[in-house]
Amino acid sequence: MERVGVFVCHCGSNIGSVVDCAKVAEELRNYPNVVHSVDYKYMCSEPGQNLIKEAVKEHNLNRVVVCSCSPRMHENTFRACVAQAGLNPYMFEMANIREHCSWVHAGHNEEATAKAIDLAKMAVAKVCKNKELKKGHSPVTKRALVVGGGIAGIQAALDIANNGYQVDILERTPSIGGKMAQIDKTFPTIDCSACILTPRMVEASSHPNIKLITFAELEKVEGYVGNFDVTIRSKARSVDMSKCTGCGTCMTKCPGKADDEFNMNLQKRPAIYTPFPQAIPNKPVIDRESCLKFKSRKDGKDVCGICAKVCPAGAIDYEQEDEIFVEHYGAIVMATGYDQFDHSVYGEYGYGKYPDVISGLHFERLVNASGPTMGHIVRPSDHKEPKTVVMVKCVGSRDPEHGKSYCSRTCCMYSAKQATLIRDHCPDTKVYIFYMDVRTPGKGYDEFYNRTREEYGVEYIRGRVSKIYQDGEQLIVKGEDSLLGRPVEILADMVILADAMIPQNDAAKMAQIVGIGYDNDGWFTEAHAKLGPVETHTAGIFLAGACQGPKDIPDTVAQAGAAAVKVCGLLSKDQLETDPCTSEIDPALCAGCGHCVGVCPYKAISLETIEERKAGKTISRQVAKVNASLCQGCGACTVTCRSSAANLNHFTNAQILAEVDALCQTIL
Amino acid sequence: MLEMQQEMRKVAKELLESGEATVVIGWEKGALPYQTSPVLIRSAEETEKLVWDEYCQQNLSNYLIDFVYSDEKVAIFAKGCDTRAFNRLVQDKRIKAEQFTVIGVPCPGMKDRKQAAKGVADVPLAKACQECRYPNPVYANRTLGQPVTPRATAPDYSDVEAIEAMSADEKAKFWQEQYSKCIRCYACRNVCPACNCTNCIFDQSKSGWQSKDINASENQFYGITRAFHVAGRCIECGQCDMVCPSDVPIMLMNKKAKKDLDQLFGQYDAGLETESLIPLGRYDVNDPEEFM
Amino acid sequence: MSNNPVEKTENFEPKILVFACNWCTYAGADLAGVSRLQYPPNVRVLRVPCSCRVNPQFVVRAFQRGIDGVLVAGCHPGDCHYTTGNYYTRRRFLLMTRMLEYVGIDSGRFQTRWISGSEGPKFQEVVTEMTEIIRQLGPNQKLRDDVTIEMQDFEEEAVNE
Amino acid sequence: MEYAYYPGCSLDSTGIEFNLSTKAVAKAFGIQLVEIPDWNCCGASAAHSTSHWLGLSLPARNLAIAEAAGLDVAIPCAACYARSKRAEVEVCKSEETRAKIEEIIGRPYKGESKARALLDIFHRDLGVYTDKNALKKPLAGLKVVTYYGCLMVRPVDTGFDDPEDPISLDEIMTALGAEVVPWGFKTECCGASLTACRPEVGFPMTEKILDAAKKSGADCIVTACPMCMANLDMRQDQIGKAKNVHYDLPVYYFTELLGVALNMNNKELGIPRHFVPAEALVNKIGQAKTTEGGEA
Repeated sequence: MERVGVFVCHCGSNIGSVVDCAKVAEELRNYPNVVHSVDYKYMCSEPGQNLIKEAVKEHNLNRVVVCSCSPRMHENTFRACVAQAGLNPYMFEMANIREHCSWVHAGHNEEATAKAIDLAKMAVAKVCKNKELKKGHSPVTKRALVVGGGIAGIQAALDIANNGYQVDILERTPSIGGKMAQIDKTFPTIDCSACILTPRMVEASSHPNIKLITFAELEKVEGYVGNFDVTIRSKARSVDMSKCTGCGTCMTKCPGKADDEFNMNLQKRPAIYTPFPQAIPNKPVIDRESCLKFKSRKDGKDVCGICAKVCPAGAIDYEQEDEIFVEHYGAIVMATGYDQFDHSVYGEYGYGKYPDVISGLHFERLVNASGPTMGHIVRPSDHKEPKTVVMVKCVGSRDPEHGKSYCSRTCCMYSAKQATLIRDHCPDTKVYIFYMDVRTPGKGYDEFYNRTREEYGVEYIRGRVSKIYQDGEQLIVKGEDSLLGRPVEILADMVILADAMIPQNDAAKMAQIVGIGYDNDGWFTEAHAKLGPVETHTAGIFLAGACQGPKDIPDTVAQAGAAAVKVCGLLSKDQLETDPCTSEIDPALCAGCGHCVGVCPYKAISLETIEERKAGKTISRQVAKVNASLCQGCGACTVTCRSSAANLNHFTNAQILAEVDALCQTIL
Repeated sequence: MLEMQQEMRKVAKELLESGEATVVIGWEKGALPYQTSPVLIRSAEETEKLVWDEYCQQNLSNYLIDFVYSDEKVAIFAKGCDTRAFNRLVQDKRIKAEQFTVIGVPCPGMKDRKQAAKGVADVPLAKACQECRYPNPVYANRTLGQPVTPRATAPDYSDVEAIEAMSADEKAKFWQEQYSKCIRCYACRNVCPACNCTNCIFDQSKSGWQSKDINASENQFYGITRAFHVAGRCIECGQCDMVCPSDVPIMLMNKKAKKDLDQLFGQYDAGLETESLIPLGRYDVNDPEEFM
Repeated sequence: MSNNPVEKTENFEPKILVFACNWCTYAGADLAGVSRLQYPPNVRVLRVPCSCRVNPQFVVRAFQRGIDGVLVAGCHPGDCHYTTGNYYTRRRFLLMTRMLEYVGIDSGRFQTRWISGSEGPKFQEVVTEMTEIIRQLGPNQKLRDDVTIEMQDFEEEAVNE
Repeated sequence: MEYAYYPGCSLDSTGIEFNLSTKAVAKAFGIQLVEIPDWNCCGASAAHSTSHWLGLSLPARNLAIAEAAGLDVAIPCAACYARSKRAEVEVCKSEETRAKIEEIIGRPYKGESKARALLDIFHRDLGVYTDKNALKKPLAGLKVVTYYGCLMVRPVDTGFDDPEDPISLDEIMTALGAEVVPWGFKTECCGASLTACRPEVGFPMTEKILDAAKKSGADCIVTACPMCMANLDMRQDQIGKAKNVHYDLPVYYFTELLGVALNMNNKELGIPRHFVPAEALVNKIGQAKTTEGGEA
């Protein structure tokens, strides 16, 4: 028998000045199943809560409704109170008669009171259908996975490992290092990127708690916070890692040629290669697309094989195949980084067809001492030193028409850095920078920008470039100086476009694999823009670095550290509490059609086989089953289920129907 | 048709004699000329009962559900719509395709037995058959005869559009009138290959979804709910219309759902295959946006 | 009964049910409250975890029981707390809105809208506008279990209780 | 194929060659051009800078007359096209605009009659490049730079080709057998009327285009705009003399070269009327290389 107690809060005058609380209490007193109904000044105060506890005892209440503020405010307060009174905390409902009533209907006291009564009745109708629910527990696998081996991933892994937890770094290319390894110098200190990165790479590779899984892809993520089962595809390297000594003989002898991605295709690399000399692991892979042997095999032949012949360790293994394995983790850090915008969508910049119009990352390789030009700044077309360089900022950034609406945050600084590098390397070269705004919020950033202009004599022109076209060997850059209000035309030898930072092209797919959100641009969505910047909406999955949005190295490293702390906090627990407001499927009603499996965003539903007696026989059939640890309680399955076998605890069909009916009863 | 009937009998006989099947599901002649009913044939002699005439409209695939836990080897004759129903049941995991032998029969279209019962002289094809775009089996282990030309190439929504053109009040009156006739016998549900739940919510008396009251409002709750449940899953066989004793135009609801789903999310003809997700079981981030 | 207990009256005030998702629209309605944004007292909010929890059958049920309008509101697509819930909501109610209009529910009585947790003003605007639309339409007569719409040739057969 | 024809003011005056050649080739290709009766000024340059509504209503009236006849409008002049297309786009965009314009012009215009650039019609509707057999005299050996000017393909919502790197004229020229020389000035501004009212601003603009064309190594410039033609052709001598350069760059309307490829009479096409002598270059075509070009 339901015995409901109703407690109407005045919230001082917040509710009481508009809603006639005494009348609400009185009306509810006569409502079915209500055995006790009172109003009080402040229900959330200690005396208010005591009122509930005493009433539960005195009136033998088994359900409680509090009409006060938003449940988003005080639901937990009153649940705790009800629990202290000896009831299950879920035998409680709240009617929001403040935010949804008194505050928004000032001066309409009569209507607001009628509405408060409706809301209270709905809460009573619902609470009568409430069931006792208990929080569950799930164990924690004390090991983390970091997806992506750039600076974000390396830093997060080191921080987790240094706290004593096992962590794996999953990297899709043959080496860790990421974009930072491609960069020449870092702003604003102009220290060598590789010099500060490589020690961290070495530390990660030699750390006893860190395992590197390179040249591997994330295939599937199943499970839930504390218990992820991750399927990994380790791509065939065609080199036996246990035998290879990394001597590099194979690379020098290989006759195959391919575009060198690490050097932005500015030169060729062999088909058996490490991406760069300091690669970790420093053992090569065969790029089967450009390997003569593998290419010839497609035509039914089998040629070359030089690398195997020259390898002193016998490490070359042409027959190696992709390996798929499943690992278990308690937490996952996504650190998949960014990609560079392709400026070839811009007609005014020549649709990418002029060889001397290059991107910022191209320039990093051009100016790098270990790059294709040995650090000599030359034009890609004729390898001559440029005498005039024009840089264009916001290429693809802040341009919803052709690119992205957001600011890529790093371009102002890296353009300034590149300008100073040009002036350092080629003191006679003139550098112009076209900009929309100069954004330099960061420690030492604005000072750096000022030095770029004042000490390095880089000329900043505020305005957009309207056209770049080839004029003989040179490029004509036309634009507007919007401060002087006149057109500008510069005869340049080379143009560097500060291309925007964009998500990896498969970011959306990756987000779907791990089950996290992504925004319209493809950046992974954090749980809260301010208060949950490294968390995602999926418990146990965290974000580090530019996969969440454009970021420079200092911010990336800071965020990686933050993500690592969250991971350590999670891994330090032996058990996790789970919310009981999850979906449940009644196997007796379930027909096993499996449509709910597809709509569940958490992969919490699976089909399992049960045995049943039917017509004198034991038969086995499939029914859907919810893993309560995975289910987050959205309810998508409940609507998909035609036979109502799926129901959501605390928001059951019966509860919602009771609320609807209670509301409508007062019509007429 | 007689030729096909001979062929069907021959095939059934072979299957039973070879032991490839222990039961064959087909059609037999009923008491009246326009009555043809489903039949289970278990012996070679009985195969003479099998008929193939212009009243074989009943969709046989639903009978397979009864054999899921049986040891019998079942073969079934299937028109285009029966095979779509078969796929429907496979997709809903109610049956496993490999358990059954499906013998496809291209269908020239079946006559409207309700018209025939009224004594109409020149009995037209059933409405669903007139509008049929898939008269040939879309799945079969073997198919008899030659494929026929579909009687329609695109769905005919003129009847739906006629309703859509009405005012809100006219629509409400029309449907209230129609559903006031409904006696909630659930024949439409029972015959429907898409209504294949083991426990229908309308049989769950304690579910709270619906009272036992029979009135226009409750009947419409049933009608709308059923249309929503089969939306994107209906294989357009028109059996519901054919079995309704009160002549409620049930397909008119189902066709509306299909028209809108196709228009909103791209054309999807249910039961052509078993791999894709149903329209309401998937989404596209670029779906039409009307709710901003 | 075959007479109509509900007639259009001068001072008709509709009752509108709002299904609000916990994470966005409910928070948006809370924000409207905190900001003291005034709107007509005709709406009643029913909290659900996600708009995808709203079974279209709930909507039909509300109309059966005599509600004058129903609003289903949730996070903007892409912002769903559960990542994908509102994409299903969108599909379901794109269809259901059309189905309801097809059976005679006046256009505007049933609506779906995206209202985020920061859109207190939008909540105010949407419910105010909806209340106004439904005031104009008058009391809902369609699908109701206590009303039979008058019909010319049909009085005899009306089966109502 | 039938279109309403809107010649605009320049095709009866400075751009008479465009008019002659357009009519000649249209006839040859079986395109019927029906001149809009009682057409009025499109309002280019002046109207829209003084009154928004005048700027839209003037061309809308022409379109409205064509709409009554159920025809789309073929417009050779780039400026006339840009103004007319603007009117059409605005009318289609807003019911309010449409109502107001209809009130001003005193006749209905629903935006159904479309403003079409003649270049677009020849490129898209006719598909000349597919019918090689129609060419009696392919332009083999002729090196051209294509010059669209600033108005034909801009802004994006009225343009019919890529606003930065248009290709329609290139494709027509390639189809005629000419060699299209790449350059960066396809859509640069020629200075338009500034050459007349502010020569110190306008002349350098035309000069740059001529310099670039000369530098590219092309024999001639092909255009589709009478304003551009006027500047590039009429001012060429003056600009050259000022710096002691003899450009010798004939400028052709694409319709003239179409006519040449069809082996029409120069006079019929208006080619002798150019300021920069233009006959010699086209007369050379086909003399030495006919066979080669014919096979291509």
